[in-house]
Amino acid sequence: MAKYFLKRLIYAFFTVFIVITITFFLMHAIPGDPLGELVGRLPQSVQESYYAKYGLDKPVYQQYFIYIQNLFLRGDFGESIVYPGRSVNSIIARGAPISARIGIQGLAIGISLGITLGIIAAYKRGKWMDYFVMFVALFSISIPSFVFAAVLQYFLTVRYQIFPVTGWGTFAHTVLPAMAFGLRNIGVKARFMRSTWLDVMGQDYVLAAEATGMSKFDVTFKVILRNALTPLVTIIIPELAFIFVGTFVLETIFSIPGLGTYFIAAVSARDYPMIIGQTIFISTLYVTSMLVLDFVYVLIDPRVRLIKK
Amino acid sequence: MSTVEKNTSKNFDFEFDSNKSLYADGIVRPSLNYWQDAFRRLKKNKVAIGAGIILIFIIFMTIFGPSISGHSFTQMNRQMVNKPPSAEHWFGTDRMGRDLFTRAWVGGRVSIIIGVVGAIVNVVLGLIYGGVSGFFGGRVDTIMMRCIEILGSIPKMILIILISLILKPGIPSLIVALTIAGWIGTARMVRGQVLQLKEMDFVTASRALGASPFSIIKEHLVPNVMSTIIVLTTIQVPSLMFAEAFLSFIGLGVSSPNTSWGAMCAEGQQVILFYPYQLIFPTILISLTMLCFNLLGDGLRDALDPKLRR
Amino acid sequence: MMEKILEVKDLNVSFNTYAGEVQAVRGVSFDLKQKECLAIVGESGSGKSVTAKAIIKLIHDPGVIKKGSSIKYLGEELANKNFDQMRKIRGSEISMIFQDALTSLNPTKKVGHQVAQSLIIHQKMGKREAFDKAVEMLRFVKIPNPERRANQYPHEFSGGMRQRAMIAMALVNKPNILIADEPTTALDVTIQAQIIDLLKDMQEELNTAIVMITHDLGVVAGSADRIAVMYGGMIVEQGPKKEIFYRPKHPYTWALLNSVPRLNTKSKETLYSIKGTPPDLIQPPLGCPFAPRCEFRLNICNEKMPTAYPIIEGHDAKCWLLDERAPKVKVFERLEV
Amino acid sequence: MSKLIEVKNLKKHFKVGRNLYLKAVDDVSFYINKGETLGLVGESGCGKTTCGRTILNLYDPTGGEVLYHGRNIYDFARNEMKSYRKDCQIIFQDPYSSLNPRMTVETIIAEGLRVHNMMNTKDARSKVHELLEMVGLNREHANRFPHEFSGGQRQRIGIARSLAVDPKFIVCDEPISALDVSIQAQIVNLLIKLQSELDLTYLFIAHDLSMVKHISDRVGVMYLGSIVEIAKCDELYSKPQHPYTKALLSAVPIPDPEVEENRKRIMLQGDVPSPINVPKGCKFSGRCTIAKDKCFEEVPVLREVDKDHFVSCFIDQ
Amino acid sequence: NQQQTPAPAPPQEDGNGNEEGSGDSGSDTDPVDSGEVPDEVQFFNYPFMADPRNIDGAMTNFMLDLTIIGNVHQTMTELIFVDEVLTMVPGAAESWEISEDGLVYTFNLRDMNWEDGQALTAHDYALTLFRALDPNSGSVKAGDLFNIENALEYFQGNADKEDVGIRVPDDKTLEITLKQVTPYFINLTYAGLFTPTRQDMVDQYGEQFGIIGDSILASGPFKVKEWVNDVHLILEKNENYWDADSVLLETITFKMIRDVQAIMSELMNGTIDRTSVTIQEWRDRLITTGNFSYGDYVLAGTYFLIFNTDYEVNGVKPLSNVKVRQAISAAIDREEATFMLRGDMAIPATGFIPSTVGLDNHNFREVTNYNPIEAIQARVPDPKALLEEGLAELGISINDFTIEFLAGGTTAQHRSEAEFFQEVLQRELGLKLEITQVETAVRTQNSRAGDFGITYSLWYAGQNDPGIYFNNWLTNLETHSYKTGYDNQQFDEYVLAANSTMDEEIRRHNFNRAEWLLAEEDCIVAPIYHPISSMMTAKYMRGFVNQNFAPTAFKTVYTVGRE
Ligand SMILES: Nc1ncnc2c1ncn2[C@@H]1O[C@H](COP(=O)(O)OP(=O)(O)OP(=O)(O)O)[C@@H](O)[C@H]1O
Ligand SMILES: Nc1ncnc2c1ncn2[C@@H]1O[C@H](COP(=O)(O)OP(=O)(O)OP(=O)(O)O)[C@@H](O)[C@H]1O
Ligand SMILES: [Mg+2]
Ligand SMILES: [Mg+2]
Repeated sequence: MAKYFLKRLIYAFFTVFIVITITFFLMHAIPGDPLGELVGRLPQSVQESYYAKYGLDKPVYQQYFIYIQNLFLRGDFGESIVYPGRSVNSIIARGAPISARIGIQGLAIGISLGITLGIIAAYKRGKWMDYFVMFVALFSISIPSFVFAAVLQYFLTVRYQIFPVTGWGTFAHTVLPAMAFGLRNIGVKARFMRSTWLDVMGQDYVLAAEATGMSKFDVTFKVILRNALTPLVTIIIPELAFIFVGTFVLETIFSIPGLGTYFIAAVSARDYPMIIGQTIFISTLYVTSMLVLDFVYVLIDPRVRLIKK
Repeated sequence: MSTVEKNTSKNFDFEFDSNKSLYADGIVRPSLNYWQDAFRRLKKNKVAIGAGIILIFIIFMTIFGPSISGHSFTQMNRQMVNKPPSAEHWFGTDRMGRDLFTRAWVGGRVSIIIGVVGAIVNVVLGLIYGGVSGFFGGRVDTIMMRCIEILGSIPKMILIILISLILKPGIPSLIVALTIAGWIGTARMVRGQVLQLKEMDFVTASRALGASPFSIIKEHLVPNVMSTIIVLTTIQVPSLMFAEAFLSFIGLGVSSPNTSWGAMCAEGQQVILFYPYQLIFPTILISLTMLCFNLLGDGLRDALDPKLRR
Repeated sequence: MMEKILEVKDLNVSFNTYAGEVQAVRGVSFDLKQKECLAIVGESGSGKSVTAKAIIKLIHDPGVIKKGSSIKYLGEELANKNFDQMRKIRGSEISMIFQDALTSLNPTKKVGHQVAQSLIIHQKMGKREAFDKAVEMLRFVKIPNPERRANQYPHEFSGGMRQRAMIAMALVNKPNILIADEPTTALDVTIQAQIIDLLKDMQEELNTAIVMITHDLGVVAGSADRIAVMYGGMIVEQGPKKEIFYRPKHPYTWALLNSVPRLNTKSKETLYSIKGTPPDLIQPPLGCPFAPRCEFRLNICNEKMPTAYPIIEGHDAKCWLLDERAPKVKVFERLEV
Repeated sequence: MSKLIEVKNLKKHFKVGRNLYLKAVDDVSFYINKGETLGLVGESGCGKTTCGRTILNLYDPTGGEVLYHGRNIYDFARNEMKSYRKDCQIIFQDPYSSLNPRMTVETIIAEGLRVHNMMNTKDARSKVHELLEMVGLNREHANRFPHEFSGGQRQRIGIARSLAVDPKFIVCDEPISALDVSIQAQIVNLLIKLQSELDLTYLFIAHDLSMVKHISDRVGVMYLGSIVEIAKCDELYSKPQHPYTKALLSAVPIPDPEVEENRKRIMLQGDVPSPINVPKGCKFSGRCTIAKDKCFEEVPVLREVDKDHFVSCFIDQ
Repeated sequence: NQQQTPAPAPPQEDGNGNEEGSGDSGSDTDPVDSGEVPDEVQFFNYPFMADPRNIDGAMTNFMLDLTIIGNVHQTMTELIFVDEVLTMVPGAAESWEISEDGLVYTFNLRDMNWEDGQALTAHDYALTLFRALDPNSGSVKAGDLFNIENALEYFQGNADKEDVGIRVPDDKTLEITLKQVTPYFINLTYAGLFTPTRQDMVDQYGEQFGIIGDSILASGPFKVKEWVNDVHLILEKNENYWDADSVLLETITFKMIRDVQAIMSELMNGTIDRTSVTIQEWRDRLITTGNFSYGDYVLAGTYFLIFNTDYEVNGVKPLSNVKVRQAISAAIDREEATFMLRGDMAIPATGFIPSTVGLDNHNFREVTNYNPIEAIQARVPDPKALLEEGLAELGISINDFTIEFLAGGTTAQHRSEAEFFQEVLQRELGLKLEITQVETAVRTQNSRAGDFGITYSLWYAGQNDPGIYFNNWLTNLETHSYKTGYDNQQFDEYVLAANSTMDEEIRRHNFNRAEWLLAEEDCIVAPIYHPISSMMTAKYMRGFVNQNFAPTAFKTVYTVGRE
């Protein structure tokens, strides 16, 4: 087991390494210049000193080696070009928890409501309630998030001043973005849960459990839920990785100081260290989540054995 | 083996049935081919058919809609700036006095093309990649899956943005950008299916008959992953349209003078308070289309589900 | 005469599906006496499993037990009981073993806990105590190493052990009736013999009456007391074991008995075979369900459902051939009509 | 009688982990004469299917050889292999997964004809019709799809498919176990009829011993990848030698109450061990009621105890 | 020798709440009524669209940063409207002198203290300048100072610190020696470069100096209380400010709000108190609430088209012909463009130099009395005919080519602009444009490389001087913001002549000629409109003073009757 995970860990490490390499060169291949806007109108000599400051005067492969060196020897993601003096590490360390907070709250809304609706729909299969829930679910999937967020903002902050428009710090600030984040999730999770639930409900062991005289409550929560959770967990864990990087749309509309805006802004400003730093962050999270998933599988589904006997 | 006594009864009811053909040996179901049968099942699904009809209508409108209104989608009109829907301009006009009805359908063209073509590209790529990986298995599979894993761990948004920047802006490059990340899921799914199908007895039978790998792929594997693929395609269309809308929101969508529903939503979102109709119409169209594609996809999934019915 | 502990009368079960109403069970009636083993045999899809589930009312949407069906357990009408009342009976008075032991065990729960489950429910036992009892029960059904096995998950069991675990689960509360739905079908002959043996022991030691469902006549020959033959959702013939084997009255029973080779039949001799396929239960034939495939079909068979003709006490069959107006038919050397 | 197929020391090991092999077929030898049926019985997982498929070169063997007309098929050149493929066919257990649900019956049956370029489309069609009638279906069924047929009918389609290429030898891999009792007889009758009409040779795999006895000329009993006993049918059933065979025969349920009531069963303890960790010595020793010390140490070899009756057991030695 | 002056380069070019406008009148808030009683609690909330980057006058070029710097530091001088005339008034310098030859500037500092009570000296001001010139700091501001004696040499490592013309004869005197007459130089003194920096703080914080709140030591009316990145930056009153008595505000909160709609919503909700509005619908709606006083200011900026004479398509250079360029410029109805693209939030262009830019204490447009747009439209009554003529000279027909139009960026506004010109040129001239819409980072690169046919741009005046507008079109420049291939000795002479004298008459004449060449005769640019910003201020706010071309200072602000 330990050996298996060690092996996976090494694979994961290589995956991230290759991702870094690909992104690094891909990024330098695209047009655009991180300093263009900043120093474009400055004398040549000033420009040069600026490029030199960020090591951008060297050939790309050299920049790559320097970067890799700093990364592996000191865990240093470098310094942002757009925000001079700020280390990418610190920006991530500050922004990721904020993004994650919105993500977790949104996911919590999405998962709890989605699961509930999905289960209701499954039990009422073929009835109007089922159709209604599924229609709502589909509808929630079909609205672009920026439209929904804008409408939400308009009604709950401008029209009825229930929540602050933007800002960060209190719980009230997180409500709207989490709602907007959760909405789509409700639909996705409800649909997923419904089909999984129906699947499990049709299994013989559910009938067998009932035949032992279990109550409806126990059958629902101890047998069906337990078994329906496995597939759910497998789709949620990778999602958990991505909540740390936030969503650009919501973070822009609600001015949340998370990572999402930084990410898109970094890409469009060609803030190389920021882009790579965040890419590493995201892919590490993703790869880790896959590892965790494997681990969780073993925990929640006894049928899964990592090594055949 | 058996002896039957001469029938002595005068009662007709109790005479042996002279019709010796045993009709139960016949087949109860009418003869329909697989697709006809699937279509028959699909037809019973009112919701899916409804969704299909709406989609056909929308597609029809994206083709002919712009010419119905009598306005060009780029024509500006100083006198008609930001006018709400009227008999002249059914969806109203935008900030430059352009007819939104016309623009909506022109934008629909782009959105739908991106959605449909993107989904097809996704599926074709995924089919080929996943098919090869699954069919050959072993080393090839391991390596190919590793590659996918790496591609999958590069943040999707980075890939999309990078690709849309490397290529010259335009619809084709948008499609490439949007599909670069999307086909991975398809490939994984196809691979899974192929791995499963490969072990099916009819493939073994084909091998026992001496069929070549190529003909096995062509005759057995491809047709059998087809239904999954069709469903997947319909489900991917909306997600691609969504991604395009997002790109439009961050300003990387289609380039002018072309527009798309996503771009129109992004513009409308800016003036939601003042001219809500500028947001409402494209939003309704985009949502309706997504809804219909999803519903159709669900319907197709049910209809095409190759549950080897017993 | 022993007491009847189960009386099923005119049981009708239907499923409302996409394609139409599947009349899976149509007017099934039978009795079960104490300590008796009733075997229900019949073709796949003939309604055996549905009948079994209907006894403890485990028919779920889209299935319904039709009005007018009566299931009397020790004189009590089960058909009118609600879920909670039924719950008290399930697993304690009447237990059931399902067709496929792999899919009938909860994959995410340790076998010991699954066995202990109905003890906790019905005897209000503590978890620990119930688990210990479950281990005992596993030992009783001859699972080697029960202490260790109780802590394993179903997928770690072999097919035979799973089936035994299912039996243990069904028997912990010493039920009066055990319904065993094809308990041996998926198993190898040597394992099958072990299970049949086990069931017989149970019957002896715990005084359990068994309803055994199978399509293997060999299994029936060894273990049943009485046999009910089902076809197309109906019991077409039922009677004591030897009556059914040696004096069958229904052409379907004849066919069934003759289509299997015995170790003593001649090699490569043509076996008796039933042509055609079973009826579609969405639109079951007007008359006898077997008529379309019956070699001795009379004209009336196509139109009218035969009633049960009593042969001797406890043996009856639904076949027009038994009517006095019908021609006499003589089949096979070994069997007389 | 000439030996059509001769299997010599055939081995098929599946790799299931690092240095971990599942010995599905482990040193199996037997032969099948032309025109005869060899039955192969044994518990689930003992390697019957693997054995059949390896003989058809659907699996690459780990060792040993299969002689067809006296020549090792694993040495065949490409074209020879192709004609071997034509001569040797297989019928599957599961009538549902063995037919491609997206193909018409005609395309399914004619697949072999296409693969081997045996005839043009028109001739192929009449051949398909002929085959359909031969297996008891009718020509109208040619344009239908598998899902429109019942299990028994599907099994007939599978048989027609294998017959299309005029095979000499067919591996019948449990062709009846998925079918209803009432349908089984139809298929068995059909197989017997075809054998006599077309002079076919069968390897008939099953675990229903009564059926095997009914159809086979000789029967081999497999246990954990090895053949433990092989003999003429009547001989095996009347005078079984190996304790496993005995137990197996004693466990076969017989649909006759009186016989059943008076039978004495040999009850085997426990289950078949996993083929990954086979017990030392005789593989059956762990469940054998009469095992001696030697059985736990040494591996018995197949030896001829009577004419054409081979047993691998130390008993009576 | 090249002269380049920094443009303020606001990151959001249409000042959505970020910039203070350069208006024509002193204050947009209600006149101070002496009878009013200021509120007990004094605070002010103001939006920013992004996080400040660097609160260090030596380093930054960004409007956001400069606004903060202007409020936490005392600039050398201040520029404010005095009786509706933009006037430089004393800041840190109680007085200053410029030598006869215009080369030596002497500033006499007042007695002031740092936030922590330490005395402020001329060394602190010199340090900022030296830090800007330090080649290792990579400051974008260095170029501004290259006209100082030996500054360039120092920057390049060829001169010692002592040789540079920045000297501190005593603690209260700063003396700057230029190597040539530089008319705009005095304009630098009211901006970031002429703010103080203290050596010990730089030493203590190193790389982090100016980047975290703690490292910022105030010399101005406010000091940094808290800076939470991307959330807000809070200033509070600096009690050690020399003029602390006249400062009423206790706190200023700069809120980071990324979305324009959100800024407007917050203004509506009263969670911010003032912002610049450039969206007409919002302006009108905010006015109707009656809660705001407002003033519309024509900003010191010009939106204009730029033609690339080197642009080649199908082997010809359509824009190399001046008639083609003139036809295009003349074909565009400035009224229509203004209305379509900006509504009331712009005025049609009156020239290339914005209408609010001054030339030595006079309005440039007024003193030159020249409107290149009217001139070109009068000169070209039939643009289509002129276009044909030009094309005929080139030997091509209008259907032979499309011109690449490089849009200003990727926002919806940029999209509309591009679509407008595409439609108008098609309509008026039958000329086809192909729009390239790329991100700003790419766009900047493309325009610098001359990779466009026509592009649309905005320049804001960083200083109250026309000079900087023309530099880009000088021939022998190492770097062009827009590479157009324009090459006219005459133009170079005009611009250089104007830039190297303090004589107003000569400057006026030469600038006028340069503008004439650029916007009419050679028609390299086609000015379209000047943007308007509407300052919306909550009714209870008082005391805003407009400081054109300099970051807004809030030291005179207070509230009356805030609820
Ligand atoms: N949930 C259901 N929905 C619809 N039809 C059903 C359902 N369950 C059973 N049926 C139908 O009821 C009929 C009887 O089924 P049942 O399971 O009782 O057959 P069986 O005799 O147990 O067969 P087998 O030997 O294959 O287990 C079948 O035709 C089946 O299709
Ligand atoms: N492709 C494979 N990879 C790994 N193991 C395999 C493979 N195919 C078969 N096996 C294993 O080989 C052993 C023999 O399998 P085989 O299918 O030949 O048994 P069988 O006798 O046909 O069983 P059954 O009666 O269940 O069909 C089993 O343990 C099986 O799990
Ligand atoms: Mg059943
Ligand atoms: Mg097998």
